[in-house]
Amino acid sequence: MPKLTTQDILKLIDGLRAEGFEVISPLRINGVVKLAKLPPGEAPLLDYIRINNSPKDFLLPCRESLYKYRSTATLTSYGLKIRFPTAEGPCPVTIMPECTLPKSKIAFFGIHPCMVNSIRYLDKVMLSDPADPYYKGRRDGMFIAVMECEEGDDYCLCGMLDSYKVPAGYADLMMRKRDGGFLVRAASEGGKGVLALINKTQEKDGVPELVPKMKEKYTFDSTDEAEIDRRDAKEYVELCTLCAACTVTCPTCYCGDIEDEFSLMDPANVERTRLRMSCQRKCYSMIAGGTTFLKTKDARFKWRLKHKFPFSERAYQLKGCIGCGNCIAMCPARIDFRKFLGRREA
Amino acid sequence: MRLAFYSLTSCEGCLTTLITNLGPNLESLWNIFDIDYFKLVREPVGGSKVPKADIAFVEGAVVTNLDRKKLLEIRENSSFVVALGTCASSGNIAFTASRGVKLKNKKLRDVEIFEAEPISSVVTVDFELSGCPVSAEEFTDALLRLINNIEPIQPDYSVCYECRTKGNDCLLEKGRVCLGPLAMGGCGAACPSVGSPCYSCRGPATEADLEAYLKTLEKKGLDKKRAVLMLHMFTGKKAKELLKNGE
Amino acid sequence: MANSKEEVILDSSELRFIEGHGKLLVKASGKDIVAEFHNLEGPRFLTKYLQGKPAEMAPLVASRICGLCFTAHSINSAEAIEKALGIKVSREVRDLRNVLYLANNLRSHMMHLLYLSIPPIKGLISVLRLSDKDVFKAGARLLAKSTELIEIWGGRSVHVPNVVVGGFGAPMKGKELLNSVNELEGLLPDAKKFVEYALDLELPELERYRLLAGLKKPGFYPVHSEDANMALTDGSVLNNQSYFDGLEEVTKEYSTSKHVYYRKSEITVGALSRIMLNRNYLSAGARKLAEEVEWSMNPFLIVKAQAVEVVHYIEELVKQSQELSDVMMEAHNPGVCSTMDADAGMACSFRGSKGKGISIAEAPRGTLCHSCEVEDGLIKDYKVYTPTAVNSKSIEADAVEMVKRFRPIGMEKLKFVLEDLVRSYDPCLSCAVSLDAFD
Amino acid sequence: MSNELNPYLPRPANVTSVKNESLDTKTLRFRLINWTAPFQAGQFVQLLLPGVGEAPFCIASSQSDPKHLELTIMRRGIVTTASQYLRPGDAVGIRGPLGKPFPVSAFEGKDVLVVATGIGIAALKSLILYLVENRGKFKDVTLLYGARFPEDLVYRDEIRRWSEKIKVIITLSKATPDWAGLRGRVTDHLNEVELNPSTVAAVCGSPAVMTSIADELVNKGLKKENIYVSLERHMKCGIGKCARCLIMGGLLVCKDGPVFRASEIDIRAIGE
Ligand SMILES: Cc1cc2nc3c(=O)[nH]c(=O)nc-3n(C[C@H](O)[C@H](O)[C@H](O)COP(=O)(O)OP(=O)(O)OC[C@H]3O[C@@H](n4cnc5c(N)ncnc54)[C@H](O)[C@@H]3O)c2cc1C
Ligand code: SF4
Ligand code: SF4
Ligand code: SF4
Repeated sequence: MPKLTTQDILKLIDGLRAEGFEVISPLRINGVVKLAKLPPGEAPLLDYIRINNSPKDFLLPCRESLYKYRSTATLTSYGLKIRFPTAEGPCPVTIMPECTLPKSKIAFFGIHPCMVNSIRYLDKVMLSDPADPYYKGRRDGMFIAVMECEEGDDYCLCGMLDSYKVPAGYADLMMRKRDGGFLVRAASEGGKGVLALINKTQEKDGVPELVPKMKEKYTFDSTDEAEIDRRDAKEYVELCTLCAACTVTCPTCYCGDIEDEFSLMDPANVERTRLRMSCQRKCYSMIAGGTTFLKTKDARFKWRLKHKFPFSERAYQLKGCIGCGNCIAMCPARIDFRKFLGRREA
Repeated sequence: MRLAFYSLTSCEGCLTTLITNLGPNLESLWNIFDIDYFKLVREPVGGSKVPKADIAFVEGAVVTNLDRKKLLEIRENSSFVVALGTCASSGNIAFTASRGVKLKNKKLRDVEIFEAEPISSVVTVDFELSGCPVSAEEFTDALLRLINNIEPIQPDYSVCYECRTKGNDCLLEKGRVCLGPLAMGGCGAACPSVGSPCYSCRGPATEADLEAYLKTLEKKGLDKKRAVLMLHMFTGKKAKELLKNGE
Repeated sequence: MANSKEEVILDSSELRFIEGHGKLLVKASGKDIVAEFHNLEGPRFLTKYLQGKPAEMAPLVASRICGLCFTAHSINSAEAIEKALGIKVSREVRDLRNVLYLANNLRSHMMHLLYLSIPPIKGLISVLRLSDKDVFKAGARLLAKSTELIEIWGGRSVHVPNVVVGGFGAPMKGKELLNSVNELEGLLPDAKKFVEYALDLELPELERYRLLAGLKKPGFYPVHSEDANMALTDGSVLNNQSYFDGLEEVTKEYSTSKHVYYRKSEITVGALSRIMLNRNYLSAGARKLAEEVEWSMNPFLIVKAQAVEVVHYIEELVKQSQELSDVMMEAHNPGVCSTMDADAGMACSFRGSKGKGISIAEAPRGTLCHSCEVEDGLIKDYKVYTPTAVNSKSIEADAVEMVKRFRPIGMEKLKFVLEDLVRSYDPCLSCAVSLDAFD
Repeated sequence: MSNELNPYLPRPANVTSVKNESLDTKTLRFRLINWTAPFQAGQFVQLLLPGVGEAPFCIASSQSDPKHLELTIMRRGIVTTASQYLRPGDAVGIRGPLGKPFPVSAFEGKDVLVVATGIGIAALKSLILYLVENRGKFKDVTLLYGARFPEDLVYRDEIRRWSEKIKVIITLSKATPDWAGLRGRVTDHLNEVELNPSTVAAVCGSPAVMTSIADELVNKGLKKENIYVSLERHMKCGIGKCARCLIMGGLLVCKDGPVFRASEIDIRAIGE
């Protein structure tokens, strides 16, 4: 495996940019490690354990406009009125939504295998029939340079979910640390092409699998729906404040909301916007009339786990949890679902 | 549609926020609505200082006899009253600060002062927009919904939700007391995003769980008393209610 | 006290276009004319609230004193606390604060000129009725820009959370800020247009001698700088401490704010005083504009002084930001921006410390003093002397003078001119309220 | 941009007629402009009111006419309130048909029981119409319809017409003294229907009521896989991307439902 110098990395990135990729990589911004657009000339941060956000922020943004349309809002002498009730007779306008689908080429540079698995999960959800065209527009033609992970922190659990394994077709470059530098190998044709830019050829040696060390080991007895329902979560969620940090930072939480947004400047133009939602929020399960299906903290906690495990396994034959541990690390109360689902090993 | 914007005892930061943040939209506000009174921007000509309005936005807490009188007049002349900002919706710092203050004299020649109250203690309030100051976006959204007979929505998420969405590091982890988990979101986590803890200036979140929050602080070895102190600062009357339910 | 012979000859009822609620009453008793400037705004108990609270809460609470010049209050308050605790902030922090102060003053002036003082001088009920739409647009753009600066810097457009004891909460967004400042430079033509409009206003003549006061520092047009002295127009220059010690408050039974005297007599602070004292140190463009005006001790000229300062603030902002661009760009080094270790609980680091601190700066409306006493990390005493309280006496004296001179034109007409007079001082009644007025 | 490529885009439709069903419920008829919606009984659409928002409604008309749709809407929130003010000619947007229908071919040759409470009957109307139109294919067909007050009863004219072909039982839980018909809840009157182990039931109503009906039917010997329920959840995208309508078992009401067999889901889950 060829070794990379910082110079090489910058060259690789320039090569990607030249091919029209928007390079996104881990960076330290104001002391916080997160994925962000890499400014030209700057080197990505490759030696890190945890990032505060995840690829979903770029594939499924917090707020995105689905389409715009002209509403029946009109300015009348009485002020502005969206035409319900229609006092002025029938509304003549037909709805003609206008939308432009995003088209971007994203290159994730230096994300860990768990995050790669999160992209695979989002793919399963968003590209299953009917495919989400907005997601697809961003996702198509993506380039992924994986930074393999040697050791997790207290909250990582990819070791027990096997999500340190990069699924086939989800990596173009594979990088790992070695002697203070980085080794790199191409994992796809695209990857080979980029590696050729720095004149480093692929040696044909077998690469041993790198299994990240877990600081804490747990075994899950069962993640069946019935089992989750049977267990008492009260003691685990006692400290939960329903702040929803767990779902916000989870790389696979994709629940959404869609709303009409108006502007005062031009109230007749409405923008239909997709926003993020969280099962920890009250309005997630509220239906008209105020009936809320997930009323209590433990119901919402269990719901999150059920969505991650049994529900996802049933719908997509894939676990929704990729073992990054963000939901534990980012929770102010450190609510640890590993303890609820399994037993800690000595 | 007639709008009016009033100010009681306050810093007038909420109206200023609307004026500066709406920017050029302020003019379109004028083109769309009849605004007979807008403190700082448009003064009424002659006649009453409290013109008839369909929606009245009231900023500020009720502290003086003059506030009280004005507020009653506003209620009488407006079909829909919206509390604008934390002063109006919970009494703000003045609520807590004015309690237990011993003054020799509470009455000057024209002005008499009382313990500060949110406007809902004096009149019926139809909707509350929280925040110190209010968010101009939320105001616009609420206004557009109101005039279409749609009930405006209060955010049902906490400040943490937005803080984490922005990818910030949590201040609690750094050993600082932050009210984010308890506070109603909608401000875009302005304070934690610049490293200052949240003081819950928008009041408690819909499902604020004080007990769990205090236990979290305990687990982290953080000062609970300080959290209660912080909670009292902006949230005024609402903090009082929250603490009462929590205990 | 109420005299049976006293007769109210003018009652402005609620003053229009003014921050807070107040009124002006002019009475005649015999030959004497007396004016009363009433503050009718209620107290919000902010300084009282601070007593016994952790020191680092001060900037946050002080900010709520005013919704127009909140940045000034936050910075003054942070500085007063720092002095009380013996915290030395870095040079960079001081410089950056000075620049932020410039932005604050610019914003406040624009708000006051555009929305509050110019429309009524023109006899309008709102700036939106201004016949010269370009002037309004130019002004609105400037106001929006200055607000944007404060927002990028302070973390929010009103009540900035980024100003904290010890420096700044989070490192600057250097690039964004510099871009914004550069755009501000592009607005200079707008500013000139607006300022010229303001300088063309026809204003009444009302010269009356009194002492003017403001910060003075050779070679500078000081706004916020720790080592500037106070100067009076009689030539005396004193250090901050002795100016502060010379301040004394007087309670009036008609006003919720107290009147502040300096050594038992009236002084005037504000834009006009600054121009009179430091005109030579204005930036080039502003100095040129200033030369066109015949300056005198006419309070109506405060409006023009503010207009000149608008140009000065813009030019200074651009200049100082460029000088500081290295500091601003160093976003990755939080140490530059705060002497506090942000990661350590601040309250703890103040334990055991005690002391007194005073901070004096040129806020938009004039010299603003915050003073505090801290013991064991908790605030023991907190006092704020606002420019409006200092100017109250002058406002009353000017009103009397005005009525004396112009009574023949009729009280109905005079009423509007008197309102303009009060507004010239750019009084902020919310700031000026003092709970002590009730003691 | 065509709707085949972007399932989020609504297609245009006009209101052609409005019928008052009860105080807070109206049936709106829509004409689809230059498109058709071939649907099957039980499916739903997303109705977009311009400038107000979108909400899901079951199609309440016969599947034999894919150019027109009828929706029966009860006033409950933002969209439903605004929809009360629609008038003929008004423009709306429609996405659909969405969801899985009732597998009517599996009903053939069997006794069919349709149980509806309240506005739930709107979700079952297309099924009832199908049963009535194809009456010969089924054995006994019964509609058991419960409401609270007499004013709440909808589809009065239709029910009169249907009752010529199928058996209709109506019961009111809060009947006024002048009400001549049955009183009590639907569960109280299940006895009046002849049930056998092969009877197929279709149920829709408020969550808690549906649970008790399904329970009761199972007690009476019906097979769980022969009981169909139509569920309601907070729904946004309608195509399985927002996970708002996720229910127990990991099923999505929009894609896997709204019609479910009681054997697919936990009956108690209906009401939770
Ligand atoms: C498959 C299906 C078929 C249906 N068929 C019919 C039918 O045929 N006829 C019929 O009458 N109804 C039917 N419904 C129910 C109908 O969809 C609801 O009544 C409708 O969605 C209500 O919409 P609304 O905009 O009026 O209510 P909303 O105003 O959206 O209210 C919904 C609830 O959610 C809350 N809420 C909404 N948005 C927010 C937010 N952003 N934040 C916080 N809380 C929020 C509200 O408080 C309220 O409690 C069906 C539902 C489904 C799922
Ligand atoms: S559930 Fe928790 S550990 Fe699993 S992917 Fe989400 S954030 Fe990571
Ligand atoms: S809520 Fe805050 S910003 Fe608004 S008026 Fe009150 S103190 Fe000022
Ligand atoms: S810093 Fe405050 S608001 Fe942000 S996540 Fe932590 S507790 Fe929540």
